[in-house]
Amino acid sequence: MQPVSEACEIISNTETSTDTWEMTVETKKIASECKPGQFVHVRTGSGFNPFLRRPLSIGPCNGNRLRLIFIVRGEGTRLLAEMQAGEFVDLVGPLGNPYQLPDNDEVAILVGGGIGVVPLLILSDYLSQEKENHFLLGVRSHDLLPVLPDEIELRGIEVASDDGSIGFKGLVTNLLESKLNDLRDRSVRIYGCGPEPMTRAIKEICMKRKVPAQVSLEVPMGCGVGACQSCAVLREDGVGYLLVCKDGPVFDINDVDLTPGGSS
Amino acid sequence: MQPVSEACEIISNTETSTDTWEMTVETKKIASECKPGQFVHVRTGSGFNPFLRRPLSIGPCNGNRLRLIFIVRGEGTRLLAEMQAGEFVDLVGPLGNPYQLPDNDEVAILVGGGIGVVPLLILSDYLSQEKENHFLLGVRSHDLLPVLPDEIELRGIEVASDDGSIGFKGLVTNLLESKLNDLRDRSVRIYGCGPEPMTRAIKEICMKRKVPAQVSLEVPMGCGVGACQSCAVLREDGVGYLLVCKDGPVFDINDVDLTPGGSS
Amino acid sequence: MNMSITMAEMSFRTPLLTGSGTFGYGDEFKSLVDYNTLGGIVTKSVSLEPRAGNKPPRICETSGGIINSIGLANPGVDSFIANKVSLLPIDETRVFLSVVGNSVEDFLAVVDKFETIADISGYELNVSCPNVKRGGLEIGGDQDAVAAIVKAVRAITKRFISVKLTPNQTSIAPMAQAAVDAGADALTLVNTLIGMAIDTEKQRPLLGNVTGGFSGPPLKPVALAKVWQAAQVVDVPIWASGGMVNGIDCIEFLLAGASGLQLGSVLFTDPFSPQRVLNEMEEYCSHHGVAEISELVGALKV
Amino acid sequence: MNMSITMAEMSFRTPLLTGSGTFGYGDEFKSLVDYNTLGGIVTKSVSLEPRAGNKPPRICETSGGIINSIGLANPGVDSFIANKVSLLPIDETRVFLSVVGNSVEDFLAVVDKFETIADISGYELNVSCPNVKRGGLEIGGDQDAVAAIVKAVRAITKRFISVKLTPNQTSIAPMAQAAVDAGADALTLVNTLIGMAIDTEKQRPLLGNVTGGFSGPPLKPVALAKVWQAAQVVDVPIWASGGMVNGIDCIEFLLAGASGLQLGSVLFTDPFSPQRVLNEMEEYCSHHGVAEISELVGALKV
Ligand SMILES: Cc1cc2nc3c(=O)[nH]c(=O)nc-3n(C[C@H](O)[C@H](O)[C@H](O)COP(=O)(O)OP(=O)(O)OC[C@H]3O[C@@H](n4cnc5c(N)ncnc54)[C@H](O)[C@@H]3O)c2cc1C
Ligand SMILES: Cc1cc2nc3c(=O)[nH]c(=O)nc-3n(C[C@H](O)[C@H](O)[C@H](O)COP(=O)(O)OP(=O)(O)OC[C@H]3O[C@@H](n4cnc5c(N)ncnc54)[C@H](O)[C@@H]3O)c2cc1C
Ligand SMILES: Cc1cc2nc3c(=O)[nH]c(=O)nc-3n(C[C@H](O)[C@H](O)[C@H](O)COP(=O)(O)O)c2cc1C
Ligand SMILES: Cc1cc2nc3c(=O)[nH]c(=O)nc-3n(C[C@H](O)[C@H](O)[C@H](O)COP(=O)(O)O)c2cc1C
Ligand code: FES
Ligand code: FES
Repeated sequence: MQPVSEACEIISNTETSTDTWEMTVETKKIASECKPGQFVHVRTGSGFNPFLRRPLSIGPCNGNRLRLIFIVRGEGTRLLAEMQAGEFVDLVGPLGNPYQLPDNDEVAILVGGGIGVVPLLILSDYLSQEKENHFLLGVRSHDLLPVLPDEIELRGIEVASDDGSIGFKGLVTNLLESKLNDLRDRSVRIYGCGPEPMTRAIKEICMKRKVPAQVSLEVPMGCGVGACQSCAVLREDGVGYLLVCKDGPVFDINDVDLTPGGSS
Repeated sequence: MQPVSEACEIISNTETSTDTWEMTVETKKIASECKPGQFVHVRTGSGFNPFLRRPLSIGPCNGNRLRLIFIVRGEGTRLLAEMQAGEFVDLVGPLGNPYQLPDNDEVAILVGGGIGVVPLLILSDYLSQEKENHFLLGVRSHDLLPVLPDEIELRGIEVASDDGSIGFKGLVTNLLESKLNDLRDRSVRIYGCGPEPMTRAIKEICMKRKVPAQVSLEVPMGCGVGACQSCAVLREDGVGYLLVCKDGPVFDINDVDLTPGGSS
Repeated sequence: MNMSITMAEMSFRTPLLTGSGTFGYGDEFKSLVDYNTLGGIVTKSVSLEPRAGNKPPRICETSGGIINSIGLANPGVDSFIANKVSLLPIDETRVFLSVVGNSVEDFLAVVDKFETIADISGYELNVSCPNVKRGGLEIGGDQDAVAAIVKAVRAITKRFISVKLTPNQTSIAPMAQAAVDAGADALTLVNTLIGMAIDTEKQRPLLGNVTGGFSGPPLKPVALAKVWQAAQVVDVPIWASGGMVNGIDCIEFLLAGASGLQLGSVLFTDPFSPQRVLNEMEEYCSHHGVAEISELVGALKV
Repeated sequence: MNMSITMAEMSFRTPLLTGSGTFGYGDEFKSLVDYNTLGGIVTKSVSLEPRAGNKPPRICETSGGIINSIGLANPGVDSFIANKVSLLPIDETRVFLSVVGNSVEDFLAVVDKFETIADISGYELNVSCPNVKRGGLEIGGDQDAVAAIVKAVRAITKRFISVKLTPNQTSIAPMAQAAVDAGADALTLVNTLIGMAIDTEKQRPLLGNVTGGFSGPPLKPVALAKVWQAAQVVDVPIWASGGMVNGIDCIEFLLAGASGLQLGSVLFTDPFSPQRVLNEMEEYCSHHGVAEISELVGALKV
């Protein structure tokens, strides 16, 4: 679907844990026509300060409703958090390329780091009926869960936490390695989204084990539609850049240079 | 008194007629030490957009309380109108030179145009006990009164309106001329504050009749304390400029060039 | 109300254009923008050789505007002709090719390749990009260099030429005069200011390239001054560029002497802005009894 | 935490200074500002002859900042010496006299008259004011003119000289180098951008002088780029000027290479800003384990 610009009514907007907000909006077309891994470009108000939109992954959709989950980092997300049910928020989307679904015989492993879980939530909705899939999530501690504990449970998400306050004590990539060991005899495909160090660790694991993986990347954006060249990420082969908004945000992990300074 | 910077609690802030607001604030020193004709430089919020403070005349004071009356014109006054009782507003003041009170035998005539009435309200408080004074006010129509009808009555203000919807139909300077005729045998002193055309008309009348007058002027300001030279108004003698914030805002009407382009 | 405007014998449906680099090659926004609201578009700058662009991050926010350090990333003229020309919205609106280069020869080569192929309305010569080390900015401050480029391009094309100047110079008037004397049909004023922003937590610049081009609302007063100053000395139409986000901003530029109005960064925030801005301008005109938008050009009372 | 800083063998209680023209001659703000928070003040620019200044209005707001067209209104050096010198807060803080002129002779005459009388710490040579027609801006873009002024003044004073440059130029590095080669002890970067704003209701410029100097937050990214660029080529201390309103802004300028930080327009909005900004800088230092503010100068990681 070609992207559209929609003023969407906010159905609810609540803080689910410190500085993490869930906003449900009513769209005309975006929710029903988007695919897992795509994103929306969100205007933070009707003015021009801050100037740019904020890219946010499309979370779980239900009919015309779409869920955004975001962390308040700076001024733009602060303004988004202040918006109330009944007000309107302006979205441009759906934007970017979705995750490619696994082939018939493949087992999907979803690996989220913190707020990076969002596109994996909608991906898991697509997969759960039909495909064997395992959903891993790394967080710093139990009070920084990006989604409510109920949803973690419902979706059967296996959690790792840095401090052991929830689930496995350690990194989500440790969980990933044991999962890969368990599934040694199966073809697997990894779907990742999270902070750069996590994505880099996944890449190392995938290279070592020759497992295919797609990861979603985050870089600052201007237009969001491939017109301005702001969102460049270095190609793995070094010959130039790819655009996160148009060629991504989901990339084959082997196509992009994830060394620090490559993507940011 | 040297100007101070005070964060003042807002006691009340209400719209008394369309786009005209009265804000009463609790000061530490400004209200008790200011004089009629002085002004405060008001910060419109805690941010920097809009960037500058807004100069507002000091209105009637009661102990430590000070009344501001302002019309919402642009962004700064719009923000002031949004402030609520219990919040704090940042004032620098008292600034500028006050009206000189009349000599013993003089009758004071106060001539206000629209919102220009504000400094005359506090002046009339100073005069009413001791001095014969007449208070004239010009407005466009009865629904654009800068103060509530009760206060008009209480203070015995004689009103002229362009459309005759309240008081005399015509200009306040017509009222002034008949008042001057009535007081033909007395020495009078005029105290004016209002839009430029009114001030110019007063000047003509004063020159013709050789009556002394002081008027308060409005020009855009930067610092408000005489440091930046932003608030220049052309001297009557043409040799340079006077500063409204430091040499004014009250001037002897003969000292300033009021032809358009002189003061603005 | 007549919103059309004529410049150098070319008529434009509206005074609105898109600024180079903010609207790609015209196809990226096609589901979001109504071309009927535009008098034309200016493409992302195209150079002779492909350019990968600068090290990321390439965009950041600061002081109410944005800074970009794209570095003129573009596929180069040959690849552009092979892959992009067919996407240009030539049937929908006027298209102007923005051309950038390090030398007179670069500009000539790109224009030469374009002369015969596509039905574009003209060229905008970008002699003012702050994001490339060679060419770009140094050229932008050098009257002789600018004049040489314009004169050379003028000699090989009859098409409309606008020359896009930098605000990063002491006085715009002599540069404007030089560009017009060399044969420019119009001037585009202005490109971005050189700016920089720092992340004090990381103690690093927010841009990979350290400095970049500052655009958006904070650029407006600077652009307005340059448009007005240039309009005092040259007679050719001026295309304004710099910080416009609404109809009133656009009216300011018309009054100062611009005939064309390039929406740039605002397209990122509000891709619907051409339609909105046009409505806001029409509203202004009806409030002020303006029958033809062209009446406003240079109508400032000073 | 040690907030003092040493420049050209002179020690400053804090890196904070006031920008010329925004703090008068130092007495106007005396009941509002705590001089202990300031390393020094720079006076309103003083010229040889008195200047009445430009036609009002002289200040307006736009795009998050302000534009002024004061036109260097000042009583002239003789009247200044007779009436104002005694008001300078020389016992409270360091005082730098800002000097402006149309020619080398003008600058020399003012400095010469000052050499013997007041216990000031030095001069800031304003070769960059956009609000005067002769001198000022034209000088500001001309390396030879700037060098000649600095060289001449250097020859008649041993006092500290900072040279204040305009951001309205293509490339700051050669100008910075020229000023230092001519004997400047420091550079002040930057003066205002040339800007303009229009009242579309009246279809008139908001300033009597049409254009003016644009300052405040929108100037910050431009000033930051100039400070950083100059710091790459010269070794003298840099005084930053442009859009600082809080401690984090100031830290940005230190990281970019400034040692002195001039608060300007912010004094109008918040005369308490020197105290507040100093607190905010101290907070930053304690969060980042910075023991001496001077550690931050030029510490940007690129
Ligand atoms: C494709 C994509 C999907 C994303 N999905 C989510 C999501 O579902 N939930 C979520 O919380 N965050 C998500 N992010 C990150 C989110 O865009 C940033 O956290 C957000 O833009 C920060 O804005 P701010 O106003 O809080 O921060 P500020 O620091 O004020 O932002 C300043 C500028 O930097 C940009 N920026 C800052 N941090 C980032 C970042 N990490 N990535 C990209 N741009 C950044 C902003 O967009 C803005 O332009 C996504 C990013 C991308 C690119
Ligand atoms: C000494 C003095 C006393 C005043 N007393 C009062 C009063 O008691 N009540 C009242 O309603 N108004 C008064 N004014 C006018 C008041 O300052 C302006 O109406 C107000 O600044 C407009 O701000 P804004 O945000 O509404 O308008 P904007 O148009 O957003 O203002 C933009 C800029 O222009 C300046 N400005 C705009 N109009 C004026 C003006 N008429 N005079 C001076 N500066 C202006 C603003 O201060 C600001 O810097 C007084 C002005 C002066 C100089
Ligand atoms: C991301 C981005 C890329 C740009 N690329 C170009 C370019 O390739 N060529 C050019 O002449 N101008 C380029 N510009 C400058 C714009 O065309 C415009 O002149 C400038 O941004 C000022 O206008 P604005 O404030 O409305 O954006 C670019 C601007 C931005 C923000
Ligand atoms: C009202 C006003 C008057 C100024 N007068 C002078 C001056 O006389 N000499 C000078 O060198 N700079 C002058 N400046 C420039 C400031 O010193 C400062 O360099 C500029 O405003 C940028 O800093 P800011 O954004 O912090 O204000 C003036 C600025 C303003 C706002
Ligand atoms: S954000 Fe504009 S090209 Fe990706
Ligand atoms: S407002 Fe600064 S001198 Fe009057």
